[in-house]
Amino acid sequence: MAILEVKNLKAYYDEVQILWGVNFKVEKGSLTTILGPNGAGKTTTLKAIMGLLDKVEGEIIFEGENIKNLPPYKRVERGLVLVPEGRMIFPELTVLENLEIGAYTSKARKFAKKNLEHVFELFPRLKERIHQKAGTLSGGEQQMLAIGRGIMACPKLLILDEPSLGLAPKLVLSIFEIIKKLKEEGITLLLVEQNVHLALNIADYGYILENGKIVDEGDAKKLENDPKVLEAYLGI
Amino acid sequence: MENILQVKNLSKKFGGLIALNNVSFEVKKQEILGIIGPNGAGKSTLFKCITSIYKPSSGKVYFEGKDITYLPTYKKVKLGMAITHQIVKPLKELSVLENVMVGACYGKANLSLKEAKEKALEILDFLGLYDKKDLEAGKLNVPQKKRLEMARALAGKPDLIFLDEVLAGLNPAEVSKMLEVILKIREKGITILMIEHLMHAIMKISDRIIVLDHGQKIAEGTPKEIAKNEKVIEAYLGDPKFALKLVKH
Amino acid sequence: MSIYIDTLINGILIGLIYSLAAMGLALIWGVLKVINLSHGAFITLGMFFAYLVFKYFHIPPYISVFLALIVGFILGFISYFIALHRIVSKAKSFKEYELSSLLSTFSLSLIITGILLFIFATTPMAINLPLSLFQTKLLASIFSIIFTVALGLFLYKTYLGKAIRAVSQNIDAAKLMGINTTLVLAISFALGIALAMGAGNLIAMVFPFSSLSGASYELKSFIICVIGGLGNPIGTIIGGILLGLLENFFGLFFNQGFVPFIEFTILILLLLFKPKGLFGGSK
Amino acid sequence: MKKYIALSLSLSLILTGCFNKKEESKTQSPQISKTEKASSKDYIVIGYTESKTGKLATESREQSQGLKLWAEDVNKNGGIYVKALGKKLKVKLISYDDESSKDRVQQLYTRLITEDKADFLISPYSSGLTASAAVVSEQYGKILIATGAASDKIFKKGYELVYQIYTPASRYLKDAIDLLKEKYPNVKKIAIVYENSNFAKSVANAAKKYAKDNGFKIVIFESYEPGTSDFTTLINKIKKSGAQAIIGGGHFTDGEALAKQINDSKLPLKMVAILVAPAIDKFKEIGDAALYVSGPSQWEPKVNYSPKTVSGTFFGISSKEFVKKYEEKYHEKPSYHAAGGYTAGLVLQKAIEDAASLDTQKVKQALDNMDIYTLFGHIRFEKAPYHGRQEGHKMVIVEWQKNPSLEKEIVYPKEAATNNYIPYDKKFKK
Amino acid sequence: MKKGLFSLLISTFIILYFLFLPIVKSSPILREASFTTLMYIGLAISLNILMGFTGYVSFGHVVFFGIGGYTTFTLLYYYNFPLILALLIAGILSALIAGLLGFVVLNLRGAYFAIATIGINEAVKALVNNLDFLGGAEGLFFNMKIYKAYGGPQNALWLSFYLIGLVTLIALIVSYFIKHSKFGLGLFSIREDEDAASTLGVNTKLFKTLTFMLSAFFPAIIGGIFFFKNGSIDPQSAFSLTKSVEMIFMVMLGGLGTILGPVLGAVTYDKIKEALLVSETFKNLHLTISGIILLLIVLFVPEGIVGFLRKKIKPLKNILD
Repeated sequence: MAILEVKNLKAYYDEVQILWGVNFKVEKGSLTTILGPNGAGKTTTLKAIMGLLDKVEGEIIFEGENIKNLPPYKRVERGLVLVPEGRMIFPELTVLENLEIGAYTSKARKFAKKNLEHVFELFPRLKERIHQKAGTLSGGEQQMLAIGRGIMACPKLLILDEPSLGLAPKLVLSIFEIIKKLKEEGITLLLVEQNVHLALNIADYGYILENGKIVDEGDAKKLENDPKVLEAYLGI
Repeated sequence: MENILQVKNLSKKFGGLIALNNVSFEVKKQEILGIIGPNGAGKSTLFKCITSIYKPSSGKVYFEGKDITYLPTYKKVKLGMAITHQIVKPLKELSVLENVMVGACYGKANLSLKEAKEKALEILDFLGLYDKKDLEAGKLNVPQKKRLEMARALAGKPDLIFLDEVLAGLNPAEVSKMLEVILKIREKGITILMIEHLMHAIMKISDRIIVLDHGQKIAEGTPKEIAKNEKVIEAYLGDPKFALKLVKH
Repeated sequence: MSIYIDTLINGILIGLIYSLAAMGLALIWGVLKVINLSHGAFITLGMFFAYLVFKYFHIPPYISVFLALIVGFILGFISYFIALHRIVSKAKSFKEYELSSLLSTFSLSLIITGILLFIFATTPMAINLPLSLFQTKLLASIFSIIFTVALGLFLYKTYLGKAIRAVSQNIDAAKLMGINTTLVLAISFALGIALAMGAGNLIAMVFPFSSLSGASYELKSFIICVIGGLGNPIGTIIGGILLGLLENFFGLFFNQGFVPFIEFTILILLLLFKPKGLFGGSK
Repeated sequence: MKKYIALSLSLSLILTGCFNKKEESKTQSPQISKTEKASSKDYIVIGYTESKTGKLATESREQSQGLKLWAEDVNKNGGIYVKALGKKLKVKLISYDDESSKDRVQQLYTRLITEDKADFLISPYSSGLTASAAVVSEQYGKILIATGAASDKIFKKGYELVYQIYTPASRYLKDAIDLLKEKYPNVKKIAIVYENSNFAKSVANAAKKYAKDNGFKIVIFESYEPGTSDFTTLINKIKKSGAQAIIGGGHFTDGEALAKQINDSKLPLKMVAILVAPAIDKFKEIGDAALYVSGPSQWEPKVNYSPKTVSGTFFGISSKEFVKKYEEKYHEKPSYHAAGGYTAGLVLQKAIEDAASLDTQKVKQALDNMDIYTLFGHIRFEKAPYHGRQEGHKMVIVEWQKNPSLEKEIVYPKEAATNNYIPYDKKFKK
Repeated sequence: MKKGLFSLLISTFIILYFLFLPIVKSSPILREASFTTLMYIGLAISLNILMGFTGYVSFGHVVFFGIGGYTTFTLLYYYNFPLILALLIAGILSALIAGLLGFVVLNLRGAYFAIATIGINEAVKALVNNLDFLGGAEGLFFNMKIYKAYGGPQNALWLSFYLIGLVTLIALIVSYFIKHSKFGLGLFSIREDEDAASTLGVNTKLFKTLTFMLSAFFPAIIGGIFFFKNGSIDPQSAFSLTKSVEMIFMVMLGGLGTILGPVLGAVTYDKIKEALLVSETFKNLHLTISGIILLLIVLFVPEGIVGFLRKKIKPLKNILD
């Protein structure tokens, strides 16, 4: 069963159209990935799903209900959670406060304590820096915090936007290990990545987005060997 | 061939973070030099330090043999540098024509308003934006905005032009069109320094490529040399071995 | 010697009263990035509120302050949706947002001041309690500390408070955390106005006032915000005390007439060299 | 470019020309219309501006209320008898809001003169606004009765037609110093603290000079900014200086705060004489802090000016009657601003009656020769060098005393006194 | 027609209308009313040069009005300078002060710049308040004798009126030429994006400072004329923050950065205010009503009258400026 289904999604910045009818699904319990070159509209797609754009057309069906007209906070309350590109942590809040804010919705607050333990289990580094201001963390730690904050929200679907962006290869590896772990724990994930090999390696299913349209989709294994992927992503 | 630009041991620190670490390279006249590297590698910072948008922490920049490290940006532009932005910065409420006229008026060309208008129209024609000349710049779409950035930079009759991801967000057809433009610009005797993610494009067009990672230059050479470089594959393309490790884990 | 101690004590007390006045401005500036030019008008409104409640119900200001906070909160909440909500959601750029919000809050101040002038003209008012001036100052200062502590606890210990801080740092990220940012912004503005009215309410018991009294507190509040930064209530307290001490000691040694000149010169210099406050990093 | 400017220039000339033609008949030469009007005149139009908004609103309103009461009184009696016209003319007041700002004062006074055809003018409240208005009234040859304006400087300007009702600032605190010298020959050290505003500064400067000339030592001479509400530092300074008397102040709010804080300091002072605040009734709201605070006043409800109490010609109602009428109409005690407003009207009325005409020059003559007593006291104007400055009117010194409840008594000059002066520090001696 | 010329034409016409109407009718009441209107137009045009062309919003611009007023007044009062010379000196001095201040303050952006300009105004006001040489809080008063040199007060008032008309007209023409010059193009690029402008070769700092100086020049002369005409000056009326905000209001009302905007804005504002002040129903609440009008403009027509007309009436789009 699909937890999220996006149908004919069109989105605009001011009057410029960015998405031209995007269709995709995320199955419950799966890890789905959306790949594509810079400027293909990946982040725009995610913003549209989260309700951060003014002008959006089409259907966004989450757990069987069209949520297109809900304000962002209501979407989060329903369990749709995005770990945004560039991490967007709250630099002046401490690590702990960032995590607490992650559990802002009333439902998440109930599980805050349990989730906090879980986050510290996943990222022991964060526990060491619990009272440090988030702005003083290194890039990798900030990414961990951003993901941790997402987990705090009790997500039914956790969306990760470019989690490896700007990270050293070693850190990229550990971030992907965490993602894999989350998947094994049964969290449904939607991953947007530049790093094709890594993404397809851990994903179940993938979509290729180019110029605001889905140009290809399929099993992750199949896509990895698909010349179309290389063309879209590397332009080879 | 003669150097137009020389960068020596350029470093930039933001607080404790080292964004650029001792980067040195040279650019020859009329060459196309590509700069690649993963996001956050320091490519844009490098551009910004060379053009004085950021003040470098240490190091020197020479333009046509002169030390210009600490000249303010506008003076560098007047000397013959032209800059485009990764995140396009159109002067939103001015018309496309006026945008380009700013470049012509205040670049190296230093034209009068009337001359600038002629020059701007010529360049808009060259870049295929002529029919949009009276539109407010903010209303252009992304590829058009990118071309506007180029047009503004060119209008000042520069000797050296910095292109920061001008191909990003363009579709393959647009990319090849833009590549043609870039080559034509070079034919005019202009040196080009470009940051780019699109591998096939930069491979095709560059004379030489520099690879940055974590603020350091990790490789320099012809496109062919770069494509084979292990370090580059690991840092930039994503190491296939890593992926394998994950699966076996 | 005792003169210096007197001056020190008075400087601190006056400083605390100034920070009381500045708290609301700092909160709104910090969270909404709006320099609330109606701040002074709301302080004045608080003063008249205290006056009327005292006159007709004989409730002294140190009690009616709680009423003033409630009324201020309601007025602030309404004002947000009248004067700011449209700007927050429609502004195309931060620049436009800044300018429009300055003007819209200024028009709020015109509206309020106009009504106050219509009713009370500039008749001087005072609330005369059976307390000495020192006692009323002390009382107001205590409230200043209570407000600071309460505001600090609220901002740092409650979910809503943390949400307010989160919104002030990154509004898009806050939306992604499931925070109803419109509500949080409205609450922040309302809180700021509530604090302004509360401050006015308390100041009215210390000093006489008229329909135009708020303006000078507004200007002092700017200076305090620039000294103390916008980060947290402690900065405001310190900023206020520094200003109070400066005024008092400067006045002791030099001609008092020059105090405002010194204050505004400091404001400009701080803006130029330490725009994030004395204790913030450099620019 | 030049072409366009020339074009628009000529265009606008033509257009203004067109408008002009249509209304030409209205703008006849002034002499003709004057005589025409004179025969058909039903009203004497008196124009003034009131600060309905802005920082002067309260005082200005009181002044205007006094003036309105006068107009009502006059009209009840059928108006002012103008002999030249052989009939009584009613008075018509026209006023606009000047917002307590100079911006529009001249515009509004010009409007009063040229459009509303005011025959005479009353000043706005405050010296600053009066000075602006006077430039206009003077050039149109209109008489301006200045009330609520105590500045001396206005009268240095060489005006011919401006007449001041108030005792000028230079004499404001003179009586207080005289009183001090008379009663306490040992007191030598005076502190003068004043609001850094137009009015208070001129009073303080004059007081400083007068006190020095009378052998006092000014140990503190310092200003504070308008809007100051905390005087602790100043009082500490005074404490240090060993001053035996404080004189100063500015407007009501700061004066009230100053009085309160001097009271808190328990300084052994012989006199605390403050401008404005003690003269206003609200001052008693500060309770015991008001006790034995004194101050100069232009006029007091308690003064007893009536045909019986003065030696010269008395004109108009007695001060007692005025207080009664004012209280009936406005349900508050009249302040000296209100009495000043009423008196401005009276003075004008008297001058018109004496001149037996509405002609400016004749009325001016009458004003120049005027030497009368009114509910406000003595009124006489200087001839030169400060033409029009008030020289007849005397201030009174009031002091808040307890008998048994807090009450304002007149303590100086003797002729007007209702009680004896009590030194300020008596309140601290049990 | 060349872009903007139409607007210049209308603006010139409006100014000349207010200038010539009282002259032709030799009506003092019209002259007084027009004086205020022309003064507001001049102030709005000057502020627009800074605020409209570079995007820097000065909340304390009245400081230059006051500086000009005091300079003129002092030169006439103490040294008997001829008026025109005194006015020119006032303009130049004010521009120089603006140059010095601008050099540092223009590094601040947005609201911080706004606050700093308020600070400057208040600091100068506080300083003048304490300078006995300038009359301190009491201010200075002319003797009527000073007017004698200009043919008595009546003629002096007419002279002030001609001068204000002339200055306003010059300010208009200067602002037009700036807007349509290379310099102006540079300014507009600063307004749109200061960083982008400097990467296109615009010496942003110099341009901003020069503009600040220019926008301080005219208010100083206007201030000089205004206080000459009033015959007295004091810090409260010379450095009134309210007037500062009124200036912003007029520019916003008319249309930021346009040629016609400040003129229309000033006239509209002045006429609305005049009507409110003398209206029986509204005169007591005119402050509140202006507040409501300002709020409605900011919320619903932030582009001002000119912007609104351009948007709603297609044929005007390209000729109105």
